[in-house]
Amino acid sequence: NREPLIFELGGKGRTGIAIPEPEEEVKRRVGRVEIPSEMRRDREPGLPELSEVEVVRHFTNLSQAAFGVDNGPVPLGSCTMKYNPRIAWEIAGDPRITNLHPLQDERTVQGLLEMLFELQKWLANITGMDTCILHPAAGAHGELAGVLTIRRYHEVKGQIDRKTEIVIPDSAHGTNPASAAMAGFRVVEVPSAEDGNVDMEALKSIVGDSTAGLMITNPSTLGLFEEHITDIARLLHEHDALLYYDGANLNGIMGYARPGDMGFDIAHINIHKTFGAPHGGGGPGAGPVCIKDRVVDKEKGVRLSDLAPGYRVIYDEDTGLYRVKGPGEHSAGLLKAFLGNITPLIWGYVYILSMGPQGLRKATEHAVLITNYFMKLMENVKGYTIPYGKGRFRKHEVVLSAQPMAEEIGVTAEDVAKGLLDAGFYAPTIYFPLIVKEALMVEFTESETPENVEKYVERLKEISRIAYSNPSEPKTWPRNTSVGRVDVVKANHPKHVTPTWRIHVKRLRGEI
Amino acid sequence: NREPLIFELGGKGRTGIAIPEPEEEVKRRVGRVEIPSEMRRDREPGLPELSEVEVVRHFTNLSQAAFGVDNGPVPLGSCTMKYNPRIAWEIAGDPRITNLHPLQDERTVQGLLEMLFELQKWLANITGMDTCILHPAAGAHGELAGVLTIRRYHEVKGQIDRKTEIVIPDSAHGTNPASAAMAGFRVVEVPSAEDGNVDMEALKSIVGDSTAGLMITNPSTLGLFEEHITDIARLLHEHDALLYYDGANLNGIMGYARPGDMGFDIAHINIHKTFGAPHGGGGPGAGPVCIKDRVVDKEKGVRLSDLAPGYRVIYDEDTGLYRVKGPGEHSAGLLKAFLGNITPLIWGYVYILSMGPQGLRKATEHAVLITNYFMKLMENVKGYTIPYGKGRFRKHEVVLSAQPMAEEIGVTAEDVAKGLLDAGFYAPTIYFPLIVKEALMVEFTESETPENVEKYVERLKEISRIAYSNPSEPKTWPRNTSVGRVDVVKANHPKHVTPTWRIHVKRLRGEI
Amino acid sequence: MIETKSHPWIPSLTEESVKKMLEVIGVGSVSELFKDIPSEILLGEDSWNKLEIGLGRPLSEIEVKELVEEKLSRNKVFNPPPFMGGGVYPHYVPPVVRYIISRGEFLTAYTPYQAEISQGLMQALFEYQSMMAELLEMDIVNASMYDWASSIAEAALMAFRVRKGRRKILLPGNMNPLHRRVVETYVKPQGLMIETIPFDRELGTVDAEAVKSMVDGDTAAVYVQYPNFFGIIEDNVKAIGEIAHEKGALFITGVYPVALGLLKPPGELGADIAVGDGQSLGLGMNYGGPHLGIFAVRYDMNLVRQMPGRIIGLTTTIDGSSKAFAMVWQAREQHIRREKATSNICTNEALMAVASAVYMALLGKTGLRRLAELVYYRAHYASSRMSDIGLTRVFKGEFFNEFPVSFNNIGVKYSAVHEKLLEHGIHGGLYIGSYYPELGEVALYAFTELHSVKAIDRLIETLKKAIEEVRGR
Amino acid sequence: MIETKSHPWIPSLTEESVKKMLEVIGVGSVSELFKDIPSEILLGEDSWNKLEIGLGRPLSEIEVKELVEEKLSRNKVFNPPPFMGGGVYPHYVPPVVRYIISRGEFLTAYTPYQAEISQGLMQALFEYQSMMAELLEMDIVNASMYDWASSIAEAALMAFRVRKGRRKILLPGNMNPLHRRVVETYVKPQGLMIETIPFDRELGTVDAEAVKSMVDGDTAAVYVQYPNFFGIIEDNVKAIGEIAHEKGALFITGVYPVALGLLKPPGELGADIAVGDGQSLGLGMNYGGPHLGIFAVRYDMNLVRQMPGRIIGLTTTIDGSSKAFAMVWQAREQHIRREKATSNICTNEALMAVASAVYMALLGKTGLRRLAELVYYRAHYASSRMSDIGLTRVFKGEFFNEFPVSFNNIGVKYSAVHEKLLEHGIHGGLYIGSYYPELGEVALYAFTELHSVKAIDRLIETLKKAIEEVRGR
Repeated sequence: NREPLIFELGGKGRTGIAIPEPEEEVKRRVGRVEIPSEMRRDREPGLPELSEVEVVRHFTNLSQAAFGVDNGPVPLGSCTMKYNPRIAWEIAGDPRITNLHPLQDERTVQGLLEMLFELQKWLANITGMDTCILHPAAGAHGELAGVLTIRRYHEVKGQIDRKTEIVIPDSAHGTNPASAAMAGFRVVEVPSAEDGNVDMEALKSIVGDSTAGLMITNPSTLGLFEEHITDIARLLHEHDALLYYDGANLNGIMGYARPGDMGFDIAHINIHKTFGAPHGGGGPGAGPVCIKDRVVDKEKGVRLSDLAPGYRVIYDEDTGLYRVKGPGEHSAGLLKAFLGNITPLIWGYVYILSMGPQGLRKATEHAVLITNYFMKLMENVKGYTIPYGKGRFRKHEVVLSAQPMAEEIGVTAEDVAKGLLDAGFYAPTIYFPLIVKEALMVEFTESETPENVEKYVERLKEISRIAYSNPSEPKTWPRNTSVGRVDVVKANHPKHVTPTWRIHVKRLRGEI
Repeated sequence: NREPLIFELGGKGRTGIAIPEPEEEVKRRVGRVEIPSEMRRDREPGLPELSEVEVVRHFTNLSQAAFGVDNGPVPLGSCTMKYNPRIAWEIAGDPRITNLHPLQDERTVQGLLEMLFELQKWLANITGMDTCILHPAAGAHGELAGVLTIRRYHEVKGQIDRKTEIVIPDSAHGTNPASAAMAGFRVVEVPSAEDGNVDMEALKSIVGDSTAGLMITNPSTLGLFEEHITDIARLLHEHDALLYYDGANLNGIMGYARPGDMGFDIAHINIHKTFGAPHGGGGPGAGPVCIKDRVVDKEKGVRLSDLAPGYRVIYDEDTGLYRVKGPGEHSAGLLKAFLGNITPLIWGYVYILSMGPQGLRKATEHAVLITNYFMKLMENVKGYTIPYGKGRFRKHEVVLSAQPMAEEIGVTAEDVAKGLLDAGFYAPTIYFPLIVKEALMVEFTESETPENVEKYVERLKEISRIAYSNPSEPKTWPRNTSVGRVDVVKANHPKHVTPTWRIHVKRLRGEI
Repeated sequence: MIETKSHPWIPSLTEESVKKMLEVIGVGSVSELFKDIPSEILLGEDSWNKLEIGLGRPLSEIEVKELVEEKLSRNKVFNPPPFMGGGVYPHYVPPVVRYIISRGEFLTAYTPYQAEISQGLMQALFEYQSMMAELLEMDIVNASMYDWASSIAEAALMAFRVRKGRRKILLPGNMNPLHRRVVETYVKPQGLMIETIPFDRELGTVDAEAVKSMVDGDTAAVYVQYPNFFGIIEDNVKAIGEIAHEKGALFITGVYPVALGLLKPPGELGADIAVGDGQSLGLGMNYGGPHLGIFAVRYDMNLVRQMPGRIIGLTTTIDGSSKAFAMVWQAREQHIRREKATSNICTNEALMAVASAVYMALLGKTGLRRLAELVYYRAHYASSRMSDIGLTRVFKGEFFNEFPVSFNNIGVKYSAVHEKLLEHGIHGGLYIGSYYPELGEVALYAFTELHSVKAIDRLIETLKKAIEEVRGR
Repeated sequence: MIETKSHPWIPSLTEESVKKMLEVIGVGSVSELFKDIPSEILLGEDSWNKLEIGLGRPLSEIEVKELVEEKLSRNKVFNPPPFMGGGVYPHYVPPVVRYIISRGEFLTAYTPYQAEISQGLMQALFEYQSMMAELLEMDIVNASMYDWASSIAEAALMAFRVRKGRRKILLPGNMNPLHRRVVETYVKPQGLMIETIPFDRELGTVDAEAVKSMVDGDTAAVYVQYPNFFGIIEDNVKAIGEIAHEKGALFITGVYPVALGLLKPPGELGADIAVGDGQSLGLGMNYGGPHLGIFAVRYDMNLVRQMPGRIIGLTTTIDGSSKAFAMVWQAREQHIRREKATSNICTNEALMAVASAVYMALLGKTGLRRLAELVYYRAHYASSRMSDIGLTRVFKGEFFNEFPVSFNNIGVKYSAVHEKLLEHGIHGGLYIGSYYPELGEVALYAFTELHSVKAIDRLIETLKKAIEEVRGR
């Protein structure tokens, strides 16, 4: 990594943008800047000083040491790293979206509100739900919205003191238990069976009076469709518990099955996964939440969707205007200040508009097709196994295990990952789900070409060959990346940990 | 270079853009496509078949194996590789410019025409000329416009049969003689003196009755201001010959001296050099031509600017509208179909608007300052000399010679260039101007930082040290680029030369 | 209508590819791969295709552009931009910022779980953290939260973890009311309480005396926003922090970062946690999102261990040959700690953090002060011009770029004035009577570097005219 | 107003840097570096600063944007786009194209004189040459000329060099008249002649019989454009080429490349040189430029040696370890051959060539045909709809996407119709009466994939209304 830190660049007195001086007439009228002395900043912030060209060069060079879908396959399991169509980039970046103030008069943003209104409707149809709310900024944020809705459900029904537990499969994303906890629930884990489904016996023994709800993704993180899903829904509903759908894996069934039809009450969607919005190196995302129109309190006319947090875009028949409606009296409230993360939502809008139902279904088919193609090619490759769900087809992803390699010769999933980097691939998600040892969780999505899948398989085979002939070599990987293997232990060591340049300087000065 | 050729990518049946089917109602009304059989294409063109993501990846990867000002210093002499401000990129890319048809009603493009009208005026003031024409698409195109104007001058004056020669210094850009020849003139070369000025004695002996004009750049390609320029102008005008200014080096004097004031009759300007438009890997450029308001035929009211080719943007006082005026009866005609290369012209407009006269003068000062700083640091470095103009300051550029290294140890200017590539610099212009052996022509421009100049000097010194200690090593350079040294001889060998994939395939098939 | 025999976004959607893959897998058709979906929930192609999803058919880019263009034409971009803030400000976004975050290597990357192939992204995020730390003079900044509001909420939850057992947090009455609602949403399920600190009705600042009486041993944290919702520069921030600390409560400050060009940073005012929104640092307003939640803490492991969000750290390669970046303190995060994590946050606003890093790099050491001064001058010019036409500020406290203007004394409804302004193509300030009914007809006007003198003069003239028109009715 | 103590585009414009550099150079001030400029032509700072250059002062980006925004607002982007061609067509430009050519590595690069550090750019240009060669079925394509018109002009000059001694070139009367003017400009100074081939007044096609009678031993080349300026598909291109070849003249064809989705490529029609404009392949109309001059020849060294422009070739590294790209046949070019060069061209339209390469890659093997068919259908639909309202085509020849419409028989001035259309927000076709007075009130209407059925229907209705309104006067 040859690019210096930005603090090491530039020169005294330089600037990257010319901020104009206040006009003479303004200065004359206003006089001096009057800041209460105890609040006046008395030294400039310690920012670097660079000209515009230096800033452009620096970040251009940094970008070249990053890797996205634009650079090659990024088959991160459960992350659904699709191609991000540039048509959506163009539209989402239009000044007629980016330059709108969230509080400006609704009559002046009718085009945008119409798009969002339509998106709400389309997502409801895609998920088989009744109402969608675009508010949450990410999948986990959507989960929080969902479990808060579950909480409100039991509150409105006066049973929250009793309904204290959320059940979550052991194969779940880490955000599920974390979200449940943020909503004040206790988390109860249910194990997976060998066929990849939830262990129904275990579930039956867990679900009871204190069960507030269950969070599950379907297909699971193993890429397997939960075959008992309707039974699970029935079981939960029998105990007046709600069923929450983690939409991270929607790309495996879209157009073939809908959470609403499976019996789910609430579902979140990752626009930045299933609907082609870019991940941006970790965000912004958008995690709309879709809800069944279930009656909660008949007398007061409260429905489940009334309980969800956030804003709704509604159409006012009287005025013919779209409007933004804030959370009502039964709502869980707000999860962020404004309507939602508009940019990714518009990407999603453009994606769905472009694909139509036919295209979305094709996307699912090809995501599934390519996954099973990959799985087939990886059958019986030395060093790897494909645990759970033997004989079953996968949906959007498949989890390999490098356990044989790890146990036999000490070459781990991480080593395999590094070996993939050297071949110009991003590595799979590793060590997840937790129920698979030395997991390599692979999701190509419909954006990947069969020939890249084949090359990926070839590389996995090559890694295995190299590993078995020289088990120490994989420990020297990666070699072709901008830096060699990173010292993560040092990065976290109390004596070395350096989360900012400020800390770096303080360490150099012996102040820490 | 690991990126395959695009013909090696993709798969049968793929497409990167969905072209809609004609609507049913349209097909019904129109019937079948009727192409005269002798004109109907009967096989699809041999284009590759790629999905959108593959196209994006391919060209993203290719771009990473290219190098522009955004990546680091590109100190190509006479090329004036400035930083290209992104504010101009944003404005020039606005749909309200890119989506305009050149023949659409003038009343619907008044904003653009006003900008171009202002640009004409500003460029006239910058060069000290009376009229500017934005028509030419590049510097060489501007030269052609200029020499065609000289031709028209002598035609109108009825002396073209006699005025057959254009005089050009031996340090001139290759485009000068080539442009003169395209305008039907014979080229006569005048040598440079040791001080870098034109050899005045030689010039006096050359200029005569048959001299139609003289083309010269000032500062010269040696970066030296032509001190006798007013004498030269007088000499030429005495022989009714016109003086043409090659604007490639305007960045060395802008704000300090103007071609018009020096006695030039015609000047071209490189917007993509002096005024911050990007080079785009070799274009588009824009090469406006500015002309003195010199009377050619008093009776007919013909002025020099009437003779120049191309369109003019004029302001019509009566209607208050800007209009595009085609070439008049005395004009040399058109050099391309439409007004000019609008995109780079708009970059130039934004650059000048942003800088104002103060900023332009500062740009020149710093281009000159950094050149002389560099020259000073390169004084007495073993292996290099700084020929011509001893003791004189340079303007925008300086020419070094690697002649000592070449003669003493066989390490050439080209080897030095390759050694610079390895250190993350673009190389200087080499083997030019022709009057300097083993020339290294360096122009940093005001966009470069002093510390990069210092690093560049360090690298030049290091190259010299390595060369003298191991003269064979430089022949192995470059090593850090995407490929090693390219086989240019093979590239041009009749048995190997492969200008297209089509020829490649034919060679493989033995058809060539 | 476009065919679906092949599609630009699905490379394997060709006859040849499908055939090959099906053969290798050993099935006759794609539908076999879905046979484990119980038939009662399996959707038929026809019923799916009939659903109202998009236009019910695939569209070409050309059709999409045409359709969307019509919608975009119904959004109005005001020029000058709305004279409106309330937590979101129309600032200038340099094209360099847009350019850099459009580069595919950043745009299409995932969270940098594989460090070696993501060094450029990690360095950019590290530089965001570091430059933001300098602005705030705080030691540690995470790689972003969703927005300012959720940053406060997470800060509150964090305070309850750090000060385990305490059950109360104090929020000022002059903080952004939308932020307040978000904090409520996050805090309530934990069974925790919020108390409101009153503000001085004359000055508009937090009532420091009230804070003194309210902070006690059950108080986990005290929050102050500066400039506050009324644009007033709270002048007793440090004092309030000291009161909080005396009782063992954490001190959380929220800032509009542009103001830090003139105002003391949280680090100098004793903040344990600093939050804010990076929207003003190089992001568009984006109709409210994506924005950028700033979250910073002092370097105190008791705080760090409870901090939410991703953090990139500087380290070296294992062989020590090069500097390198890695995620640090991951054990706090949900993918490791699950229900015991410090937050459920995973996807954050990384690309916005990069944007803001580019912006801060462009501004440099002196740019922020220059920007803040310009904004200050423009707002004060506007305030002065407003008083020329009889419009007065509601509070006497010194303000930065934003202030509530009273229409009470001139006897018009603000909504009527707003209407007239709109007719003249101007979007005025934010009516805040709905948040503070006691203030009456009051609108919060905000100014930035994008409001030129000419624009402000036009606003004043138009306001004058609008008021006359309203009165004339 | 911005200060000039430092400037974002001049990094060394700081007190510190200036001082250091002056010291090293050994001068007291910058002005000493200009002392060799004779005083009578040396400009004083004050007189320079007083010149009308920009606004006479440096502006910040914010001011520039505000100022330019006002101007841009006075340009009208028609939606649907103008129904107008004449050599420039409103085609769809995929955002992918714009994205790729905005990447700084391409955008800010120079001509790739240093091969090893420019391989990506050279490969992109090689791929442009190669894909264009496939479209044209010609062997060699250069890395671009300025535009179609200058490509013909250079082709003419080349033909005179190849057929040294011949002094005449034949141009058809139905070629683009602007192209014709450019050829004249280039050819005349060489003392060479142009003769005009008449066209069939009924069909609109070149009169092949006339060609036969005009080509002789003094003819260096014959040029044919297809579709021609009237949009007519010349059906005797091959025959004309044969006539030319019989007399030893070169055959030059000009094409609108989109039409090659349906029409035979120049390579199949016997062209020695093929020219055209790449504007329709992924470039904006850009108010006439930058466009992309296509220039291709057969693989015949007698042609290649006289060919203008830069050419990138595929080769290997010296050690043979990798494929590589290099400029080939540079000895033809001005920087080597100077006044004996095949052309003075240096800077060409490289970035536009890259854009067009991206576009062709997106289209792929079948895309061009699909596009051409769509365009064909839309234009023929429009033609049919026009005849419904009494507007007829001028020529009977089969057309592709463009056709002259006669307003003679309905007795209105086209300018009046145009005016009415404009009032209704529609930009109609190009009045060509000024080029061909004998045709009378005739406008050339063109259609592309951007003219939807809805848009065409709207055009027809508006035309109808406009004609009625004009007649009603």
